Amino acid sequence: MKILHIIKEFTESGTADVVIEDHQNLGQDVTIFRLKEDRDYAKLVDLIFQNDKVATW
Amino acid sequence: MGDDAKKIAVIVTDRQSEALRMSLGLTIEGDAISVFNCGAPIERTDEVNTNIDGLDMMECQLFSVNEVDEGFATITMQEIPAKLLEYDHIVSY
Amino acid sequence: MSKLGILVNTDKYGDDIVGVVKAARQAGHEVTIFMMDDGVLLAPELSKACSGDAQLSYCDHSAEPRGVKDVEGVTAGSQYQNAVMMHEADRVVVF
Amino acid sequence: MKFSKNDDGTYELDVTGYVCPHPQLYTLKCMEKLQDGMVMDVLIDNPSSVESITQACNGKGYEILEKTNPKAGVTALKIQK
Repeated sequence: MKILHIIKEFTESGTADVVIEDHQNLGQDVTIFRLKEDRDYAKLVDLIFQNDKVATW
Repeated sequence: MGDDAKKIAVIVTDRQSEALRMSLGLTIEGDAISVFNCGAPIERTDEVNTNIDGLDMMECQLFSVNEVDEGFATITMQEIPAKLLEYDHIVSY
Repeated sequence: MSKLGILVNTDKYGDDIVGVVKAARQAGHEVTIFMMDDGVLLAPELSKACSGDAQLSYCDHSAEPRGVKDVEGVTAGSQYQNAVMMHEADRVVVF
Repeated sequence: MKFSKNDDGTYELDVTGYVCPHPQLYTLKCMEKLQDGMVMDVLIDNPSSVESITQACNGKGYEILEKTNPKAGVTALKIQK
Protein backbone atom coordinates (compact mmCIF):
# COMPACT_ATOMS: atom_id res chain seq x y z
CA MET A 1 0.00 0.00 0.00
CA LYS A 2 1.23 3.50 -0.81
CA ILE A 3 1.17 5.74 2.24
CA LEU A 4 2.07 9.40 2.44
CA HIS A 5 3.14 10.82 5.80
CA ILE A 6 3.13 14.61 5.93
CA ILE A 7 5.21 16.09 8.74
CA LYS A 8 4.28 19.68 9.56
CA GLU A 9 6.83 22.24 10.64
CA PHE A 10 6.09 22.20 14.37
CA THR A 11 5.37 18.50 14.81
CA GLU A 12 7.35 17.01 17.66
CA SER A 13 8.79 13.59 17.10
CA GLY A 14 6.98 10.80 18.86
CA THR A 15 3.83 9.11 17.61
CA ALA A 16 4.55 9.96 13.97
CA ASP A 17 8.05 8.41 14.12
CA VAL A 18 6.74 5.16 15.56
CA VAL A 19 3.97 4.90 12.96
CA ILE A 20 6.22 5.73 10.00
CA GLU A 21 8.95 3.32 11.07
CA ASP A 22 6.44 0.55 11.56
CA HIS A 23 4.81 1.18 8.21
CA GLN A 24 8.25 0.86 6.62
CA ASN A 25 8.95 -2.32 8.57
CA LEU A 26 5.60 -3.71 7.47
CA GLY A 27 6.80 -3.37 3.87
CA GLN A 28 4.46 -0.52 2.93
CA ASP A 29 5.44 1.90 0.19
CA VAL A 30 6.08 4.93 2.44
CA THR A 31 6.68 8.50 1.28
CA ILE A 32 7.55 11.20 3.79
CA PHE A 33 6.97 14.88 3.01
CA ARG A 34 8.54 17.31 5.47
CA LEU A 35 7.00 20.76 5.18
CA LYS A 36 9.90 22.28 7.08
CA GLU A 37 12.27 21.33 4.27
CA ASP A 38 10.06 21.29 1.20
CA ARG A 39 7.26 23.65 0.33
CA ASP A 40 6.61 22.47 -3.22
CA TYR A 41 2.84 22.40 -2.77
CA ALA A 42 2.18 21.16 -6.31
CA LYS A 43 4.37 18.13 -5.58
CA LEU A 44 2.63 17.65 -2.25
CA VAL A 45 -0.82 17.70 -3.85
CA ASP A 46 0.32 15.18 -6.47
CA LEU A 47 1.58 12.91 -3.69
CA ILE A 48 -1.66 13.28 -1.73
CA PHE A 49 -3.63 11.86 -4.64
CA GLN A 50 -1.02 9.35 -5.84
CA ASN A 51 -0.94 7.61 -2.48
CA ASP A 52 -3.67 5.32 -1.17
CA LYS A 53 -3.59 6.83 2.29
CA VAL A 54 -2.44 10.08 3.82
CA ALA A 55 -1.53 10.81 7.42
CA THR A 56 -0.67 14.34 8.56
CA TRP A 57 1.38 14.72 11.72
CA MET B 1 -24.36 2.48 8.51
CA GLY B 2 -24.57 2.75 4.72
CA ASP B 3 -22.47 0.92 2.18
CA ASP B 4 -20.59 4.12 1.47
CA ALA B 5 -19.55 4.54 5.10
CA LYS B 6 -15.94 5.52 5.51
CA LYS B 7 -13.61 4.27 8.21
CA ILE B 8 -11.94 7.16 9.99
CA ALA B 9 -9.19 6.88 12.61
CA VAL B 10 -8.71 9.81 14.97
CA ILE B 11 -5.32 9.90 16.68
CA VAL B 12 -5.39 11.82 19.94
CA THR B 13 -2.15 13.12 21.33
CA ASP B 14 -3.24 16.38 22.90
CA ARG B 15 -6.30 18.64 23.24
CA GLN B 16 -8.27 15.56 24.22
CA SER B 17 -11.58 17.29 24.80
CA GLU B 18 -11.74 18.87 21.33
CA ALA B 19 -10.43 15.69 19.70
CA LEU B 20 -13.22 13.66 21.29
CA ARG B 21 -15.86 16.27 20.45
CA MET B 22 -14.71 16.15 16.83
CA SER B 23 -14.71 12.34 16.81
CA LEU B 24 -18.31 12.32 17.96
CA GLY B 25 -19.25 14.91 15.35
CA LEU B 26 -17.73 12.76 12.62
CA THR B 27 -20.34 10.05 13.26
CA ILE B 28 -23.12 12.34 11.97
CA GLU B 29 -22.73 11.17 8.38
CA GLY B 30 -22.76 7.50 9.35
CA ASP B 31 -19.03 6.90 9.07
CA ALA B 32 -17.29 4.40 11.35
CA ILE B 33 -15.03 6.26 13.75
CA SER B 34 -12.22 4.79 15.85
CA VAL B 35 -10.35 6.83 18.41
CA PHE B 36 -6.74 6.02 19.32
CA ASN B 37 -5.46 7.82 22.39
CA CYS B 38 -1.68 7.81 21.95
CA GLY B 39 -1.02 10.51 24.53
CA ALA B 40 -1.54 10.99 28.25
CA PRO B 41 -4.45 9.31 30.04
CA ILE B 42 -7.76 10.99 29.28
CA GLU B 43 -8.59 13.78 31.69
CA ARG B 44 -12.19 13.17 32.71
CA THR B 45 -14.10 16.43 32.72
CA ASP B 46 -17.90 16.58 32.42
CA GLU B 47 -17.57 17.55 28.75
CA VAL B 48 -15.17 14.70 28.05
CA ASN B 49 -17.48 12.21 29.77
CA THR B 50 -20.47 13.43 27.76
CA ASN B 51 -18.50 13.00 24.55
CA ILE B 52 -17.30 9.52 25.52
CA ASP B 53 -20.90 8.53 26.33
CA GLY B 54 -21.89 9.79 22.88
CA LEU B 55 -19.07 7.85 21.22
CA ASP B 56 -20.27 4.69 23.00
CA MET B 57 -23.82 5.34 21.86
CA MET B 58 -22.60 5.71 18.27
CA GLU B 59 -20.72 2.41 18.62
CA CYS B 60 -17.31 3.91 18.00
CA GLN B 61 -14.22 1.91 18.83
CA LEU B 62 -12.09 3.49 21.52
CA PHE B 63 -8.44 2.47 21.96
CA SER B 64 -5.82 3.79 24.32
CA VAL B 65 -2.18 3.11 25.06
CA ASN B 66 -3.02 3.76 28.73
CA GLU B 67 -4.52 0.94 30.77
CA VAL B 68 -6.15 3.46 33.10
CA ASP B 69 -8.41 4.87 30.36
CA GLU B 70 -11.72 3.37 31.36
CA GLY B 71 -14.00 2.45 28.48
CA PHE B 72 -11.06 2.27 26.08
CA ALA B 73 -9.58 -1.01 24.86
CA THR B 74 -5.88 -1.09 25.73
CA ILE B 75 -3.56 -1.22 22.74
CA THR B 76 0.21 -0.91 22.52
CA MET B 77 1.85 1.81 20.45
CA GLN B 78 3.42 -0.99 18.38
CA GLU B 79 0.00 -2.38 17.43
CA ILE B 80 -1.40 0.90 16.17
CA PRO B 81 0.48 1.42 12.86
CA ALA B 82 -0.72 -1.83 11.29
CA LYS B 83 -4.25 -1.11 12.45
CA LEU B 84 -4.21 2.33 10.84
CA LEU B 85 -3.87 0.71 7.41
CA GLU B 86 -7.54 -0.33 7.66
CA TYR B 87 -8.80 3.26 7.63
CA ASP B 88 -9.82 5.55 4.77
CA HIS B 89 -8.79 8.70 6.64
CA ILE B 90 -6.23 9.14 9.40
CA VAL B 91 -6.87 12.32 11.33
CA SER B 92 -4.35 13.29 13.97
CA TYR B 93 -5.23 15.76 16.66
CA MET C 1 -12.23 15.59 -10.20
CA SER C 2 -11.04 14.44 -6.78
CA LYS C 3 -12.02 16.01 -3.52
CA LEU C 4 -9.53 17.23 -0.93
CA GLY C 5 -10.68 17.95 2.62
CA ILE C 6 -8.55 20.15 4.86
CA LEU C 7 -9.16 20.07 8.59
CA VAL C 8 -7.67 23.12 10.30
CA ASN C 9 -7.38 22.73 14.07
CA THR C 10 -4.43 25.05 14.79
CA ASP C 11 -3.57 28.57 13.63
CA LYS C 12 0.08 27.80 12.80
CA TYR C 13 -0.05 26.86 9.14
CA GLY C 14 -1.95 29.55 7.24
CA ASP C 15 0.66 29.83 4.48
CA ASP C 16 0.85 26.06 3.98
CA ILE C 17 -2.93 25.79 3.74
CA VAL C 18 -3.10 28.55 1.12
CA GLY C 19 -0.27 26.88 -0.80
CA VAL C 20 -2.00 23.51 -0.80
CA VAL C 21 -5.35 25.01 -1.78
CA LYS C 22 -3.90 26.90 -4.74
CA ALA C 23 -1.92 23.86 -5.92
CA ALA C 24 -4.94 21.57 -5.56
CA ARG C 25 -7.13 23.94 -7.57
CA GLN C 26 -4.42 24.23 -10.19
CA ALA C 27 -4.44 20.44 -10.47
CA GLY C 28 -8.23 20.48 -10.89
CA HIS C 29 -9.26 19.18 -7.47
CA GLU C 30 -12.20 20.36 -5.42
CA VAL C 31 -11.23 21.69 -1.98
CA THR C 32 -13.22 21.95 1.25
CA ILE C 33 -11.83 23.52 4.43
CA PHE C 34 -13.26 23.04 7.90
CA MET C 35 -11.85 25.05 10.81
CA MET C 36 -12.24 24.27 14.50
CA ASP C 37 -10.39 24.79 17.77
CA ASP C 38 -7.64 27.45 17.24
CA GLY C 39 -8.01 26.84 13.51
CA VAL C 40 -10.96 29.26 13.49
CA LEU C 41 -8.48 32.09 14.07
CA LEU C 42 -7.36 31.62 10.46
CA ALA C 43 -10.88 32.22 9.12
CA PRO C 44 -10.29 35.86 8.03
CA GLU C 45 -6.94 35.02 6.39
CA LEU C 46 -8.23 31.92 4.59
CA SER C 47 -11.38 33.73 3.55
CA LYS C 48 -9.29 36.42 1.89
CA ALA C 49 -6.87 34.02 0.22
CA CYS C 50 -9.05 31.03 -0.64
CA SER C 51 -12.75 31.86 -0.73
CA GLY C 52 -12.82 31.60 -4.51
CA ASP C 53 -10.94 28.30 -4.48
CA ALA C 54 -12.43 26.36 -1.60
CA GLN C 55 -15.63 25.84 0.32
CA LEU C 56 -14.99 27.22 3.80
CA SER C 57 -16.74 26.63 7.10
CA TYR C 58 -15.96 26.67 10.78
CA CYS C 59 -17.37 25.25 13.98
CA ASP C 60 -19.25 28.06 15.68
CA HIS C 61 -18.70 26.38 19.04
CA SER C 62 -14.96 27.05 18.62
CA ALA C 63 -15.41 30.44 16.98
CA GLU C 64 -17.61 32.11 19.55
CA PRO C 65 -15.24 31.96 22.55
CA ARG C 66 -12.40 33.14 20.31
CA GLY C 67 -14.30 36.19 19.14
CA VAL C 68 -14.50 35.02 15.53
CA LYS C 69 -17.78 35.84 13.83
CA ASP C 70 -19.34 36.95 10.57
CA VAL C 71 -16.37 36.17 8.34
CA GLU C 72 -17.35 36.82 4.76
CA GLY C 73 -17.31 33.76 2.56
CA VAL C 74 -17.12 31.35 5.49
CA THR C 75 -20.11 29.34 6.72
CA ALA C 76 -20.57 29.49 10.48
CA GLY C 77 -21.45 25.87 11.00
CA SER C 78 -20.80 22.98 13.29
CA GLN C 79 -19.22 19.55 13.34
CA TYR C 80 -21.86 18.58 10.79
CA GLN C 81 -19.81 20.36 8.11
CA ASN C 82 -16.72 18.44 9.20
CA ALA C 83 -18.59 15.13 9.01
CA VAL C 84 -19.83 15.95 5.51
CA MET C 85 -16.34 17.02 4.41
CA MET C 86 -14.69 13.83 5.70
CA HIS C 87 -17.45 11.66 4.28
CA GLU C 88 -17.17 13.13 0.82
CA ALA C 89 -13.43 13.75 0.59
CA ASP C 90 -11.15 11.36 -1.29
CA ARG C 91 -8.20 12.54 0.79
CA VAL C 92 -7.97 14.51 4.02
CA VAL C 93 -5.05 16.51 5.39
CA VAL C 94 -4.82 18.20 8.77
CA PHE C 95 -3.17 21.52 9.60
CA MET D 1 -31.76 14.78 26.84
CA LYS D 2 -35.41 13.70 26.85
CA PHE D 3 -37.15 11.73 24.12
CA SER D 4 -40.88 11.20 24.65
CA LYS D 5 -44.13 10.49 22.83
CA ASN D 6 -46.95 13.00 23.06
CA ASP D 7 -50.65 12.13 23.35
CA ASP D 8 -51.25 13.13 19.73
CA GLY D 9 -48.78 10.54 18.43
CA THR D 10 -45.98 13.00 17.74
CA TYR D 11 -42.59 12.75 19.43
CA GLU D 12 -40.57 15.29 21.33
CA LEU D 13 -36.83 15.53 21.82
CA ASP D 14 -35.34 18.00 24.28
CA VAL D 15 -31.64 18.64 23.68
CA THR D 16 -31.42 21.94 25.53
CA GLY D 17 -28.21 22.24 27.51
CA TYR D 18 -26.19 20.31 24.95
CA VAL D 19 -23.57 21.82 22.64
CA CYS D 20 -22.32 20.85 19.20
CA PRO D 21 -22.33 18.08 18.03
CA HIS D 22 -24.76 16.43 20.48
CA PRO D 23 -28.02 18.12 19.36
CA GLN D 24 -27.44 17.18 15.70
CA LEU D 25 -26.52 13.61 16.55
CA TYR D 26 -29.39 12.95 18.92
CA THR D 27 -31.87 14.48 16.49
CA LEU D 28 -30.72 12.29 13.61
CA LYS D 29 -30.53 9.21 15.83
CA CYS D 30 -34.11 9.74 17.06
CA MET D 31 -35.42 10.51 13.55
CA GLU D 32 -34.00 7.15 12.44
CA LYS D 33 -36.31 5.42 14.90
CA LEU D 34 -39.43 7.08 13.46
CA GLN D 35 -41.46 5.72 10.58
CA ASP D 36 -42.06 7.73 7.40
CA GLY D 37 -44.60 10.49 7.93
CA MET D 38 -44.09 10.69 11.69
CA VAL D 39 -43.41 14.06 13.30
CA MET D 40 -40.94 15.04 16.01
CA ASP D 41 -40.53 18.34 17.83
CA VAL D 42 -36.95 19.15 18.81
CA LEU D 43 -36.07 21.76 21.42
CA ILE D 44 -32.61 23.30 21.02
CA ASP D 45 -30.83 26.16 22.77
CA ASN D 46 -27.57 26.01 20.78
CA PRO D 47 -27.93 28.38 17.79
CA SER D 48 -25.33 26.78 15.49
CA SER D 49 -26.96 23.40 16.03
CA VAL D 50 -30.31 24.72 14.75
CA GLU D 51 -28.69 25.56 11.43
CA SER D 52 -26.87 22.22 11.29
CA ILE D 53 -29.96 20.20 12.11
CA THR D 54 -31.83 22.01 9.35
CA GLN D 55 -29.06 21.21 6.86
CA ALA D 56 -28.75 17.61 8.00
CA CYS D 57 -32.53 17.11 7.73
CA ASN D 58 -32.51 18.55 4.21
CA GLY D 59 -29.74 16.12 3.35
CA LYS D 60 -31.75 13.17 4.65
CA GLY D 61 -34.99 14.27 3.00
CA TYR D 62 -36.76 15.10 6.29
CA GLU D 63 -39.02 18.14 6.15
CA ILE D 64 -38.90 21.02 8.63
CA LEU D 65 -42.60 21.85 8.99
CA GLU D 66 -42.23 24.67 11.49
CA LYS D 67 -39.62 26.68 13.35
CA THR D 68 -40.72 28.55 16.46
CA ASN D 69 -39.25 30.12 19.59
CA PRO D 70 -41.28 28.79 22.53
CA LYS D 71 -39.15 30.81 24.93
CA ALA D 72 -36.14 33.10 24.86
CA GLY D 73 -33.05 31.33 23.55
CA VAL D 74 -34.88 28.12 22.69
CA THR D 75 -35.82 27.04 19.18
CA ALA D 76 -38.39 24.36 18.41
CA LEU D 77 -38.18 22.54 15.11
CA LYS D 78 -41.09 20.41 13.94
CA ILE D 79 -39.58 17.76 11.69
CA GLN D 80 -41.42 15.23 9.58
CA LYS D 81 -39.78 12.04 8.40
